[in-house]
Amino acid sequence: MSNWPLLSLLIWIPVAGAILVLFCGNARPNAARWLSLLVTLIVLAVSALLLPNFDYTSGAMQFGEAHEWLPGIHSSYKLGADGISVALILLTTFTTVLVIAGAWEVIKDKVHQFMAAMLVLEGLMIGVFCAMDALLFYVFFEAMLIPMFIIIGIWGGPRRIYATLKFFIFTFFGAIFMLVALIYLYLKAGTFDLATLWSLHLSRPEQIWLFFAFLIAFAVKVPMVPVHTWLPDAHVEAPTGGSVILAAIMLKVGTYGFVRFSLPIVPDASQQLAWLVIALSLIAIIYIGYVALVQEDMKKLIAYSSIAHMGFVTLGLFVVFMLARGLNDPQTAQLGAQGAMVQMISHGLVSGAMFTCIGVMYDRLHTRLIKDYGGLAKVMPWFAAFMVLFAMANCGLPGTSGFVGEFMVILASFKANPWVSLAAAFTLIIGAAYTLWLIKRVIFGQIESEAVRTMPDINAREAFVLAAFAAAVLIVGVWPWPLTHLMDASVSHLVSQALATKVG
Amino acid sequence: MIPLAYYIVFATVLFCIAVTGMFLNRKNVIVLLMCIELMLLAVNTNFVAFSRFIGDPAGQVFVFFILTVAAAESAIGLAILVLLFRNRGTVNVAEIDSLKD
Amino acid sequence: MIVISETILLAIVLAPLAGALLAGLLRNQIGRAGASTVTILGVAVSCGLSCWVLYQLVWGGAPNFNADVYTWFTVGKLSLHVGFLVDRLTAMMLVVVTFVSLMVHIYTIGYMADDPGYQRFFSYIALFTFSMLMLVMANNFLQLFFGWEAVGLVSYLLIGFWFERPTATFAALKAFLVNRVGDFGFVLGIAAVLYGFGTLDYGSVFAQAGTLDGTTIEVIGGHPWSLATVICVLLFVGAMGKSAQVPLHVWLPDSMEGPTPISALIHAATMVTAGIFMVARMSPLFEHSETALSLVLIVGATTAFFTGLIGIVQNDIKRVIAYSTLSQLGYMCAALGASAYAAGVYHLMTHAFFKALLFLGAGSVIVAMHHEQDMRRMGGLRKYMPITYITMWIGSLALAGAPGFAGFFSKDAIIEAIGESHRTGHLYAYICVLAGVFVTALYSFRLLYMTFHGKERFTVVGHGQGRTHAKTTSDEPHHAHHPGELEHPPHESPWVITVPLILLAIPSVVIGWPTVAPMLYGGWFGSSIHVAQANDVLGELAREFHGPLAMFAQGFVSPPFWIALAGFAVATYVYLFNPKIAEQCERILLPVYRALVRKYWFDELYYNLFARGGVKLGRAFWKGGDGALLDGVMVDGSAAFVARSAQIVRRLQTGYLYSYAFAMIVGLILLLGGFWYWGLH
Amino acid sequence: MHSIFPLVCFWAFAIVATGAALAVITLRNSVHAVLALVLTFFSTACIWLLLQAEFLAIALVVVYVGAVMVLFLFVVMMLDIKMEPLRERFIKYAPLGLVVAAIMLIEMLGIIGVRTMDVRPGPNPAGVSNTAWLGQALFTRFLLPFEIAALILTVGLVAAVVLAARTRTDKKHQNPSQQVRVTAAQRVRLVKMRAETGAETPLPREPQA
Repeated sequence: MSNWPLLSLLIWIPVAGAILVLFCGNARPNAARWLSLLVTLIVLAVSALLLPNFDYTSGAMQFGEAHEWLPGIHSSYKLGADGISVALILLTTFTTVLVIAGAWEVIKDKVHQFMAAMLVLEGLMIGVFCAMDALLFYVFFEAMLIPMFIIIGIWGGPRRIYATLKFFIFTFFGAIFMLVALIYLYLKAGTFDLATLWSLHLSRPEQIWLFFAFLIAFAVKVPMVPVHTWLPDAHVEAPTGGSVILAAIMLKVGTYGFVRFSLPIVPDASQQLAWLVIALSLIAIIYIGYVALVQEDMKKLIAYSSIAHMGFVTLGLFVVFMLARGLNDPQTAQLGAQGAMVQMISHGLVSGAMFTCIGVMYDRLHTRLIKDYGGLAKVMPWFAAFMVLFAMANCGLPGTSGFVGEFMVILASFKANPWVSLAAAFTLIIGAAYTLWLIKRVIFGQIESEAVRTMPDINAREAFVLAAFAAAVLIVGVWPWPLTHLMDASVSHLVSQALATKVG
Repeated sequence: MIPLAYYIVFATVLFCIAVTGMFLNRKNVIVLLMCIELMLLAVNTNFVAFSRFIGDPAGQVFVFFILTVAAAESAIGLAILVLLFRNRGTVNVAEIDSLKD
Repeated sequence: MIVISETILLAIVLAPLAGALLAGLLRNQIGRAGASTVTILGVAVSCGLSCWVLYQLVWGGAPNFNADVYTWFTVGKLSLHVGFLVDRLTAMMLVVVTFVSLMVHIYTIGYMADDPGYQRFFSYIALFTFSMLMLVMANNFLQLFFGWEAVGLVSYLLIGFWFERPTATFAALKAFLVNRVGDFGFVLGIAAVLYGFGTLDYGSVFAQAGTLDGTTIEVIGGHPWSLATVICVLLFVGAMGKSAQVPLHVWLPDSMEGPTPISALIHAATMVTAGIFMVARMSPLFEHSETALSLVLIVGATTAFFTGLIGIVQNDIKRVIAYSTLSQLGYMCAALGASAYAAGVYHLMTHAFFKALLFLGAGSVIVAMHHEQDMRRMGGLRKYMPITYITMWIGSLALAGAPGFAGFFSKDAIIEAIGESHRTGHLYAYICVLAGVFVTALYSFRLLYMTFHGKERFTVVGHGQGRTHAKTTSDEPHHAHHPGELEHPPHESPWVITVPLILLAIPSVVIGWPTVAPMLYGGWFGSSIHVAQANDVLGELAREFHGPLAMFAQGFVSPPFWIALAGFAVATYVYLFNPKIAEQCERILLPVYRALVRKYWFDELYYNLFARGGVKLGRAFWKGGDGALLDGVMVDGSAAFVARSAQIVRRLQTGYLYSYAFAMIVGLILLLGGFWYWGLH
Repeated sequence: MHSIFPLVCFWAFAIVATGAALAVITLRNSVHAVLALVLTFFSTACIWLLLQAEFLAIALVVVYVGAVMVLFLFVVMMLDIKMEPLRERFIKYAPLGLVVAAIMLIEMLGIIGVRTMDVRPGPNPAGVSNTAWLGQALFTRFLLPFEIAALILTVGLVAAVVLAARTRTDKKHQNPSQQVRVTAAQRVRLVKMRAETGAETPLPREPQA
């Protein structure tokens, strides 16, 4: 079993499944639903197989696969996964199952196409997380846009055309810079193989140019301030499933890019410009927190909160440089990086759950405006319980996954600079403010409108989806050890990569 | 033996006549199509001449292909023309500007 | 010798959690009776085991328990655990928490009998018990923070328990956010601990505490600060939030929007004392920072006096007790600041009993008055509810520090300790706490007189007036009635309410006698609390201590007694015999009165500055930053630029075939010209 | 045969071709223009013959003159095109066209014509006819392009048919498979109606939502 090409299976089973689902046609939506659920469950099972075969003591890439792909430009179909990748792949497969289940009756039009797009998207995202060839990474990175573009553009809200265009142009604009950087690296190294690029010697000015190219590409995807404005629009217009995938996984692609490209390939430039990223992250945490406070649309609010939370990921990643090189403290640096990784997983779960909750409300009332709700706790007690739980996770309450990553990053950044830590810890207040104010206005209070009074509580299917999210959020919060254990060696390796100077 | 230059000059003249024809008959699609045929003829003449003088059959093979493609092209072009006339009742290019939007 | 096992400790913690989960998740299956049974059973198990643990520790000679239960996470060489530390301090807290919680659980059966959220309520308070136990049993900062936030969460849920009341949800949000401000400091304090010691385990941190002296940290470039001060001040900010010290006290009075049982349990007896407990627990660190202790002293004394003053002008029975809680918390805090940790914790314990008693008594009154909380519409209740009346008197006497009652021993010790202290600000603190004694007596007896004595300021309307006899639910107070009108005459509460009152009244009277000698002066806490030799004020006092009887006797000649007596006298005169004087005082001291009623304008300030200001700032950021600058100028601006330039270029695109042909020909000519001119190389 | 005869032939055909080409672009009648184009093709084919490209010359006559030009004629005759509006501003653009053409001519001649004055004819392929020479190249070196060309022609053919073919909407015809699959429900629709009552009876209220 350990000889199976698990990673390739993970990528191509969903894609093959998508083709099958398309054959179901528009006339048999139930067949499409069950088939895609089956496919995602198989993929989940296959991804679970990664765990027993994973060597926890090694930070190296495992499950390696390599095939000829484009020999003319020395690019090959090369896959591999370390702890970070495995964690993200598990997040992807887990979330996709819930998205398929969540979209069950919600999507009524062209069900087979929606499901197929979701499955293709799953395969491509897994591909991004295990590509070990820069060009392959780029192909997956860009190809991912297409199904998302379709999902938002076809099943989206009224302003979906504006949103998709903005989404597409932003991300595409960023990706072009990455392509330029990759071509430069190819000319320099003669290959797109990531492992070779990691050990490539680059002068400081070269590194700085490359750093900015990568920064633009990944900052758009994360998204970091000031290139974040596409996210709220995309979220607002996207269907629930699209939002969940977008927030839970696609944003992680950006930070994963930092992990795989910026830190190991241009460590010296990253060291030199870490202050820039840290400053942008802190702006994201505070400024976006205030922006989130005044949103009137629930999805926008959660979208902004996503940006703020992703700020912790970039902060944790780049505070590594202040600690590892500036203070020569790789131990704490590892804490910061690990915090960033945990925050990625946690944010995937929490934001996915929050968007699912909003979807549940939207399906009943067809509005996302906060003012149309109020008093849901009265008519939907179970839903209210879940929503409050996820809200608490969103404001980083200990015992939920949201706390773990933020806590680690705050602890690590205090060592780097107390003021950074202070600014980051401000999220405790502002995060609680915008999340709980939302809860106060939506869940609590008196029922103001007749429409709300007749809202039914969640059905079994929704309960299953939310309970699965809740279980994951609580398990990671109460016992994060399995997660950190999975990534520990890889994070340690990452820190050592960031430590190594390339300027000879 | 006739020098190469003769053929080329002949072809060039033919080509320029075709260009002038495009200007003169800018509204009549049929004449435009015929002008294109003329241009291709000029090009083909060049190919044949060079092939003959260099002694390489590739040029004449190319002419062969051009004839093929040109035949296909004029067939489709005329089909479009017929369709256009049927739908619009005119072949006046001045009235066909939906590409603008 | 019996060793305390991990299993027992886990049982203490998990029994209430199991009860909470059963009552919460299976609420429809097990029903109302089932919910209260399982939670009470859980807490009772927990309480019994806690008593056993205390017994083993104190009399059974069992050693302290300190071990990790499981590893929370490991990063490189740093690993954080979840584990228990049980020494005498913890054991005392365990007993107090579980006992009060048990009483409150039983009381709730009566108080919430008609509430539709019955199961939910039991689930919450059992969950609270679990969180509080996690907090006090923690053996590291991580778990402490977990418990810290978890009790905050349950407090939030319980304050907003009647979520349909706008005031309740507002108060819940306010409580959570103000607590979050404290947690903000607390989490930074934890980060500073990690920075200083490289570990979050109590044992290792306290063992290394000696290294703090002379260690500095440059927070602002060029100004080295003592690391101990930074750590302690940051941690104390957390305590200020949780224990409602000025200026983070604003949430506690509002938290009275919650049902009364939780006011007793959370906002009087246990959760709000978590800050006090934490500082006492951290005494090995605080002892290294004079600055931080001075801050604690001054903040505590300020809270003790000034919030007590507000209590005098309140008319809501629960709010009076809430301000009294604030004031008492100030006493505890001031004791900590004077390095008299044992006194602070001792007062914590006695206060837990008599304050829970007072709140539950007030709840009993409120139930009897059909959820009327305004004391101006009470009076003369003593003949209707004698048990409540007597127990309330006991509680008030204990609160006011009448010699012999529980509060006397602890409060006198605090005042004397502060008087004995030489820390910066001790004089101010001493004056504050002494004046506080007067204030305490004044508002305590005012409450008693206005509620139980004097004329009845309500009328009994009775049935026959055509009003439908709606089933009373705590959920919807009787708005249908005119204020001060009752359907039935008030009557004594059922046994589930009075029994806890009686059970709490007993320790309020007697708990001081056996405990004062060992706990205050006997070094009972052992290694749990560390006091530097130079700061040991309680040690000084111990030399003058000759047993509780002597202290009792001496109590009659000490200044606090006379001050309290003065307060009693004034209250008796003004509120019992001559209520007009109170109104005259209000007129004469109008500015002061207004400041007190307005609570020194803290709420207005915070609301305008932080809440409204935050929303305004957010809106400015959103519209100005994201909307205008980023989307307007950068995103849509660049799009508009492209569109405008495209407008110009598109004139070339006529859509006519010949235009394109012409363009091609022109291009061809240019190309040819280029070839001709530059050659074909 | 170093005679003057080929040169005379060249000049003759070149002049005829050029004249016919000029006629193509100037004649008002489309049918005449097409006929002039045919003449141009004929003359050019003769010039190709002078270049000893017999196969292509014949192919040009057969394929172009025989097929494509006939197609043109068909179309021109089939479509009743009024030429008058299409000829407007004929004169207006003539100068521009002439100027452009002249510039182009000068440029082209400048680039190619002058340089090739002294190019000598290459060696004739010995003992192989032009057709065999061409065929050999076509079926060996250029086999794949040849096949592709065949494909292109087929696609062109199909495309032309698809484009020009007209689906008649006014034609009525039966679909047997649909007729067989018909069900009873599709044949008769039972409609429930309220019995007619007197005019005074008010309409029943819609149930309040």
